[in-house]
Amino acid sequence: MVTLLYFASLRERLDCAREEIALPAGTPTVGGVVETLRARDGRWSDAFAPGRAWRVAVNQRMADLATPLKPGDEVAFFPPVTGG
Amino acid sequence: MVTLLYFASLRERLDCAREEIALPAGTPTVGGVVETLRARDGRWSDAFAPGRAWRVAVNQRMADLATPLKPGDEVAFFPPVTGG
Amino acid sequence: MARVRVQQEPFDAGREIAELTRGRRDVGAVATFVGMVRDANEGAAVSRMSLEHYPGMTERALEEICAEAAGRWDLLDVRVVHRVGPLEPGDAIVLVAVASAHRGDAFAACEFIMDYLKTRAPFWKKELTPGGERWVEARSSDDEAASRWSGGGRG
Amino acid sequence: MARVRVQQEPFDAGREIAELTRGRRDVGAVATFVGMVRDANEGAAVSRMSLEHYPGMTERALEEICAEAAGRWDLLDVRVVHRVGPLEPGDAIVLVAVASAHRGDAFAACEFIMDYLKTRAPFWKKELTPGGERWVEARSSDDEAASRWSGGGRG
Repeated sequence: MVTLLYFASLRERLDCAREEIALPAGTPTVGGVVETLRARDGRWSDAFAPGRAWRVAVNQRMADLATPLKPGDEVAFFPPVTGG
Repeated sequence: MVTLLYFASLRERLDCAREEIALPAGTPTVGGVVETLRARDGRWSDAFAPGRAWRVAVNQRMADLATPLKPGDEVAFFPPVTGG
Repeated sequence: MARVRVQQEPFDAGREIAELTRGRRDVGAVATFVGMVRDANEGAAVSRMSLEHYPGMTERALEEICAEAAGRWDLLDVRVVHRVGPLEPGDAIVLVAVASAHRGDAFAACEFIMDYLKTRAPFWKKELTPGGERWVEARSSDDEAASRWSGGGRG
Repeated sequence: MARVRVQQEPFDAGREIAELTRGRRDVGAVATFVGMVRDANEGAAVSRMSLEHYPGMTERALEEICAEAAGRWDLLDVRVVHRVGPLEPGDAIVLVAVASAHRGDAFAACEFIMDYLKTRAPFWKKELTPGGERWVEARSSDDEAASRWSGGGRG
């Protein structure tokens, strides 16, 4: 299992702040998780459609589709940041 | 007459903070005043020798040798500034 | 070296600067940036704002940005304070203060930290405008500002 | 727009920043620089310092530097405070604070004002070192820093 977190506009659009999902089969990566999310209903496939601007962090560090995952990882999805 | 002011290391070296002198003859400029000062004893000719780093302001604005002078002007000589 | 805080409460810029330099005699320059909420953004009036963040990652990201600045310039100390929660126009959002022996290092590091914070630290702003609430969109100008630094040294 | 002061007394950086932004809702960025007396300079220990200036010209030069900055960048307000008289290591010498809608303008103008102040405002430092009193020599690095701006915009 990995923990998925969603922040800001992405959390509101998906109406989900946090969930646990099974690790994708094979060599699990962020890309595998994104495929799982895209396979869900329209809200989810829209939010993660290719070309959409979102960012991902694994265990609180910026990551990308190729970042490998292991059980217990915290994977966070969020829009481009706007602090400061 | 014009008022000459000296600041910082130049004031100490010349042992003079302020004096009044007659305007140089002809079309008076800062350069004419500097010639007058260079004609004085060694302390003065040293301080204003060619190649010495000094700055001049006329009526509290940065000036140079070509700046024209009129009666009553305030001409200040000082070393390169070191504030901030 | 860096001290990083995320908090709801207002901060006192003068106190942050004073604490950065207290008892020190080797600091020649302190460059400070304070970011504030404006009453207008992207052509709309802004009456309120709220700032969300990713607790844990925020602090880590800010620490890493400060560490990267300390690796690029000669710094004596760094302080970053970022507020979250509800804010109003005129409120201060963020403070970055950098102490160094010389002003070039302090200015460059302060601007670098702000540019990187704007693109790498997980904060998100939501504004209340006459048209309702809206999430602030990231600006490409912020990406460009951050990319200035990728060649190393000043852009 | 600019407010310029030359004084013997210490200043409070937080208060200067607060006064620059009090009641305003259009300020998005305040960049502040504070210069301080270090306990070492040019390889010698410094135990005391005194700052001489040219009363009248000093204020005028600072006002002109601020006006030039306001002509180059979009600024909302500027404050410059410079101390004169006796100072000790750890004391603040100068404060430059710039308020703008956006951080790029605030940072650039603050650094520009400091660079120009260092080469154009009539202040002179005298240090007390173990070898006695000495006038601080102007640095060519300060001339170079100021000359960065002569092409207009950022160097």
